[in-house]
Amino acid sequence: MLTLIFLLVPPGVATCLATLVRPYRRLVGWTSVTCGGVSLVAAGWMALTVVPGRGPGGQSLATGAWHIDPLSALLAVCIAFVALLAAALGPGLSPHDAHDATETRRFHIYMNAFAFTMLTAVTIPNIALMWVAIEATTITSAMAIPLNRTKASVEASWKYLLVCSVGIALAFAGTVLAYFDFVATAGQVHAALNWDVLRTAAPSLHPELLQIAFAFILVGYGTKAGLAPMHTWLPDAHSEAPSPISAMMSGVLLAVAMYAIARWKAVIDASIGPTFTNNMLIGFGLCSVAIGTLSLVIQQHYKRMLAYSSVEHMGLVSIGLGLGPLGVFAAWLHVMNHAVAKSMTFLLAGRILHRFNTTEIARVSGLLRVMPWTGALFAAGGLALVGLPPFGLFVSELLLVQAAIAGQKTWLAALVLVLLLTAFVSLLAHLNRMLYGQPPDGVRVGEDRQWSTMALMLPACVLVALGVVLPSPVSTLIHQCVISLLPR
Amino acid sequence: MIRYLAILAQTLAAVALAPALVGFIRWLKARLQGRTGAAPWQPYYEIRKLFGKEAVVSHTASWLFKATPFMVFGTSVAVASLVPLILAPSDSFVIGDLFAVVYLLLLGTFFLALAGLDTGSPFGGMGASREMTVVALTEPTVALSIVALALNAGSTNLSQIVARTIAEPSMALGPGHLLAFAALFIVTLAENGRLPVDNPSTHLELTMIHEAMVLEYSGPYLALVEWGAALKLLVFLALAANLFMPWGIAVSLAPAAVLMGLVSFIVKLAVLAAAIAVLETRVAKLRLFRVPELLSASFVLALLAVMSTFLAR
Amino acid sequence: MLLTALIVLWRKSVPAYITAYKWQSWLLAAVTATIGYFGGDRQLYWVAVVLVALKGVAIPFLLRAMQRRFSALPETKPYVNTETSLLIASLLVLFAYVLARPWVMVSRLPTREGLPLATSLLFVSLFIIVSRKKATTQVIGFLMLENAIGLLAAVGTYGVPLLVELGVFLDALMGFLVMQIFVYHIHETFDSIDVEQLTRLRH
Amino acid sequence: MSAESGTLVLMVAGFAGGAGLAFLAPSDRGARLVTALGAIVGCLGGLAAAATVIVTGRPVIAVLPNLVSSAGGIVIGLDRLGALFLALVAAVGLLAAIYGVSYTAEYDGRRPLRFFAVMFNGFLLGMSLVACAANIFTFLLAWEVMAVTSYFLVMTEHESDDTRQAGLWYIAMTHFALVLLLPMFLLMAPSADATTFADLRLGARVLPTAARDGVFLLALLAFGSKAGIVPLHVWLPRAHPAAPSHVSALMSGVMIKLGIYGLIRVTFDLMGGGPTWWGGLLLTVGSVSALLGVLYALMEHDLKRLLAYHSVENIGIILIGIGAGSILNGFGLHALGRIGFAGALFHTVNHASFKALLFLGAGGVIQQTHTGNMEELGGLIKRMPYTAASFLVGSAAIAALPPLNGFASEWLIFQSLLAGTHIPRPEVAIGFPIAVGILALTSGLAAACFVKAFGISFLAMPRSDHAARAQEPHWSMRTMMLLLAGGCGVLGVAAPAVIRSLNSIIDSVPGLSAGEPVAPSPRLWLTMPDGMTQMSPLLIAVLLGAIIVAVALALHVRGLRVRRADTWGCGRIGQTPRMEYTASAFAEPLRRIFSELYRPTEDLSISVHGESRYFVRSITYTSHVVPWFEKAFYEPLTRGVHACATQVRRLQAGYVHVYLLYVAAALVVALASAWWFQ
Repeated sequence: MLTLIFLLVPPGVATCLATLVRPYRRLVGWTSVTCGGVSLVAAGWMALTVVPGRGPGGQSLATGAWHIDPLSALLAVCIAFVALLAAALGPGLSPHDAHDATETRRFHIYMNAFAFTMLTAVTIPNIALMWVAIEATTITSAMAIPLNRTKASVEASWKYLLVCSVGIALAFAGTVLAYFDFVATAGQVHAALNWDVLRTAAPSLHPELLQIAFAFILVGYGTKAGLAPMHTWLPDAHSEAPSPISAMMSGVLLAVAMYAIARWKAVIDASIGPTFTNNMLIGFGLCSVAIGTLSLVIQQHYKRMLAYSSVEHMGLVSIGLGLGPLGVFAAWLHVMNHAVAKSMTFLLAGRILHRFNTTEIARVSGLLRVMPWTGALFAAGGLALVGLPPFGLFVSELLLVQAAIAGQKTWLAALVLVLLLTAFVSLLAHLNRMLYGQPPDGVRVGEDRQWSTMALMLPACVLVALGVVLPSPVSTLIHQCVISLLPR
Repeated sequence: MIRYLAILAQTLAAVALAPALVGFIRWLKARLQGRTGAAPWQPYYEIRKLFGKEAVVSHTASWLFKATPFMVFGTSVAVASLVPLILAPSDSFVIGDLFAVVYLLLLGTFFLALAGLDTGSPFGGMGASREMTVVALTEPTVALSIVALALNAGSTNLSQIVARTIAEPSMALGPGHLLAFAALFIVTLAENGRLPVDNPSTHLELTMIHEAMVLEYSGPYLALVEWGAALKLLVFLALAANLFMPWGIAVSLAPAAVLMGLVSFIVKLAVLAAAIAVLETRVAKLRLFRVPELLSASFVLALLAVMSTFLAR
Repeated sequence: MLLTALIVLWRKSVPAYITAYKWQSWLLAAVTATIGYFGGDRQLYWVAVVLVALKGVAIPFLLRAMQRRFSALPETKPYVNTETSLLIASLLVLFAYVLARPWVMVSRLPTREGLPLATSLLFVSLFIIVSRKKATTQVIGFLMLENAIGLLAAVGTYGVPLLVELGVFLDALMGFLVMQIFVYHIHETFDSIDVEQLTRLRH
Repeated sequence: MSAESGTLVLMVAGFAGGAGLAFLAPSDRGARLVTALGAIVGCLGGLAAAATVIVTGRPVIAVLPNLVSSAGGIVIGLDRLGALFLALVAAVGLLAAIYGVSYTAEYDGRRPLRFFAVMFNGFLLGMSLVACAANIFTFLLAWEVMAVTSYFLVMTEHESDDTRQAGLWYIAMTHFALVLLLPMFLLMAPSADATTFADLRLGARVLPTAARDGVFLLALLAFGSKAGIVPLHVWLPRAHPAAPSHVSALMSGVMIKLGIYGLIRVTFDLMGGGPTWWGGLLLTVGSVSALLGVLYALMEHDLKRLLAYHSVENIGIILIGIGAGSILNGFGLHALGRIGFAGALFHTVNHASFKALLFLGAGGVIQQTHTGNMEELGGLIKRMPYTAASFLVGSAAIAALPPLNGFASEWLIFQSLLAGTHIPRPEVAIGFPIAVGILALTSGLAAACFVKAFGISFLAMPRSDHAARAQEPHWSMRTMMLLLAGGCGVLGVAAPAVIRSLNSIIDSVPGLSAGEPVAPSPRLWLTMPDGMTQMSPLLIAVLLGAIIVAVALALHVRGLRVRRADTWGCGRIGQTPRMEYTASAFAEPLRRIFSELYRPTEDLSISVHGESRYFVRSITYTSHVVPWFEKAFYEPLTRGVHACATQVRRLQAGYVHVYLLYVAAALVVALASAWWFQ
């Protein structure tokens, strides 16, 4: 319980502080960072308590309304990590910034609120309240997008808000449907909206109804997770948001939505078996990978490029969730890797944008010379995103393909691999153009803000560690996740 | 030991005979064309005279230019020591086989072409370019002829081939053998710069190949190159003669056999040389870009040779 | 309630939409209260009260305020004309009935006949959002979508627990407020609330 | 820890340490030295490990199960086959690293040398580990480390567009290989958690025929694209010229060989060989690659591009050997098949030596003249005698001239092709003589090409100021070249000894040897199993040497007078480089002869004086040879992908209604499929 307080309270405190202190002071920024740190430690501690695990599902931290199992812990760690990065590298800590005090204040309010809602969403066992929390993430993040109000950013946040709200409303319809089935079968029961209760009751529920409910839920949360063709808000929002917010959205928000889908899948599988949900997930996943990949080919903006790559990766996660135990393992590992890699690249993209003053790929060149460290890290992030070793995404993609082939879905593996190759070539082509060549005129050469560069080394190191070591606590944790999601 | 001495002796004999072979062809050609012509031993005089002169070397040329004549002569002599001439070499002690022969000759040509380029003269470059083109295009024919021979003998070992053909004379008259012989004969003409591929007796800029390469050579160097070239021709003719019609070749070291071998060798060479001379008086030189047609014809012959040998098995 | 949604399709002026929404919300509250009465669930009364307060009074009030602000702006045509809209809406209702038929079988509650109605309301609201051009209209469509789900919850399950319901309300309110803020943003930055203007982000 | 695994640890530590310590080096010069030092230690470790394994035959096995345990962990298993390739990596790596110290001196202060250090040593590490890997994950990890680091090495001189293009082509093709490798390995895996090579060996045994064929085809394409078979070789002529020369030497000399390694490992070790058509396909692919490689090399006038095309050619030759061996094995002619495999492996070793030598030589030239364009070189033999001599040896070796090593291995491959006549099925056997013809044509053209390469670049007069001012490169670079040249000679004359140890490697792979041990061959001769054909490179060398020395002595004893004079220029006084034959002119006859293949685009424009068209003011003639398969394969592919991408772009139209419509449509589809599923 104490861990949970330490996990959830700090972002809340930081939000309140940022709201109350006006005008913005540097202290608020440092408080955000500290709170992020405390949160991360709490999440880590939580993960460690869950890991050693006695019996399937591991040791649960069930206290009152809250229920922590390995999957929650995994996502909490990711969220806290990315939030800490965003706080530490966002505006408000160094004297010269792109944003003024008002904007910085707003950033800190919404950033922390955003983190808070996401952490709540993954730790709360009540499906309806989880829905509430996820809807709240939409609101908080939408508010954070137009920090400096341009036509593009307002447009992006409107689209985001509208598409996601509609989507998430559909998810709620699905939730209500499933609950309706539950009530129809079992009558009013205490805590009927909790995962465990639903899962236990699932076998007695009506399959045809649950299928419809899952269709609603998949489309609904899928909108939020950026699955194609509901992904349309994603490139707009991610490219227009301030980079730390893009990092959080792309890195973990999408994963939170996938979390919701995975939870529901576990419930519905208990009733009707996994075939239906698997096929649906693979279908939407494949569609996302295809659309994400092909959108990368002639992309002209690097932040949009990263956003489409998120679509592609969420597609992979979705496919993984539809491929049985090994696939689910790969999917969560992929979520983790993607969170680290994508947040790192988005933060770096922010630095590039700051220096080059453009989001167009064609107008960025000689990055490795202009900002050697940023450039090298961006290259590392890009290579990680296309699934090259020694970075973690290589392992998860390898396992994904392995799962497909082991599951007698060689065609799927072939299709995914062809698409991955296309994504690889197009992303590398863009990266190639940005990293090398002569810097454009009028761009200052030389790295600045050394400490934040060093801070960005951290995710790179984490990625390498996940790629060549994959520490056993991590793999055990993910393993526990898989077990907790499998039919009992 | 005596076998090695015998091989040494026959190699030396071949080296000694080579200029005469060239002289003989020239003489016969002259006769066929109604000229008196120089005596067949005229090349010996030329070589002797060249050895006596000083060598003129271009300022542009490097050490490679000076090393090449030795390389050319050396490879020719080495090849002569590998092939059966008067007597078939022992089958227990063989340094190299047919492939070694072909590639040793290629080594000589390689250096000669480089020397052609070394002086910076446009003629040298032209000759080198053309020579390498022709050589490259003859390689497959040579190789396929080897296959045709090896198919019968089951080996690319020269003495094995000779031994097999002697043992089974009917084979020598088989279509495969004859076709391979024809192919190899065309290759002989091409590799040695004879008509219709190259005219050894003119120095016309636009047509010459071998002569253009060696244009800058003089004195002893030229002597070595010419002698090496003559020896190469002899080796080719000897191969054509002994691999396809080995009769008369000495298989033991008995004096009578050796004598018989020598006589038959000279006769066979003379016949082939006469054939070349007749041919050279009858045909005109081909345009350079018609040469590949001739060479591809020879390739087809060699391929047919292999096919028919296959079918005949 | 379905009728109110169809009214939106039929009418063209924003004030009419707002009125339709207000009626719809009152109706929803009434339905909830009725179910509470028959089901004997006290909680649902509270829910009904909150519904009336929030959706029946507060939100229409805010909408009207917004509408007054933008009333000077020219009216724009929807993507689909009225006749076709109604036709499509009837098709959607049909689809909803087909889809919801098995659910009716499942349920043992007396309110089960309301299920297809709720579903068709859901689809029609979706259609409203898709086919209208103004940001305000889209907001109203979204609010109707929420009403539809609320109805679904009420008739299907006798309402979800109060805590959850409150959370949902809060969220809806927040969502609405944020959307309203953005409508103002859009108005400021684009001098229009026609969402057709919002097409600079593509590809 | 045994001594063997100790050497492997030393290897890894050397490479990693060199890269890491480069960051601590106070100056760029120091960084270069530290890098090389680490690489040297690593390579020596690798050589020691490889030598131990080859001599004792005991594989070195090391398992680190805790690293990425879910993907099977890191499993190292160095057997004889791997050791051969590890030895190649380490040997060429050693020389290239030392060479690199001086070669990269010009990067001081201009390029991030420490980054380069990490990539260079990482490249060596990746290549070494490919040869040591013994499970899927380790192999792919090492494989990709090798690919990524080499991509960055290729991009070192990134200012030119060509280099960036090259880098992209390279990394795209290399990823293409990875994409095929994944399913290839996974198809063989008996279960998801059994991924060591030993498991795969078992898994491949029970695989259905179609799957085995699939695995083979995937292996051929994947490893072939790394090795550079036609038409997957497109990256080679781009990437090799772009990379710094010692890196090109490593890439061309060693890295592409790891493609061969992978092919042998998978096809003959893990799957234990296959039906006749596998060998037939290898033979065909090899023949085509060899011939097209050399033909396109002839048309290249950039030294390094020319060498790159020759890599394609030599990979083809190696595949011819493997294919012949495979077919012969399939007909039970194991003793003859072994000749093919031995020839292929030997040619692999040889190509590593002479191609590394040639690239290092080209590097010396480029460092001095700042151009690889042969039309601007010339006369270097006088300015850079050692480089020229080494390059000459390399040229002769790659042209398969006796007594150098290229000849020895090609001799074996020729013999294995001739052995095809023993095959009872004529329709199979007939392929062998055709391959003989192609191989012979290839080596003839290779000789022509290297006459051009050496003759135009090093002989005659300099064609540019750069070439005229060239100096001999630093002694460390020269020494490396001379060592490699010596290596070419030694490998040539000691061929029989090399074959003996290669035979032990073949024996260790049942798919190659078919379990039949071979009778020890004589020390001086390369022989065929029937003992009827034999060839001794050493004796040929001795014979040739003796004759040349004798003649030279005789001539000098008689007294050889040499006078220097100008080259004869048809009476024109004063020779200029413009009179020299050019590389294009040299290759012109062959370009005409093979014009059907090259399909050159020609452009002739003549401007004449106004008075009469017979008075020509200037003539401009340009001609380009663009490989046709680039047009035939790659252009339609990229165009297709672009067309798809353009369609997909339309999805993101910008209208929020449309987006909402997508959501609605997705919902309808999902509901419909839920319904359908019932």
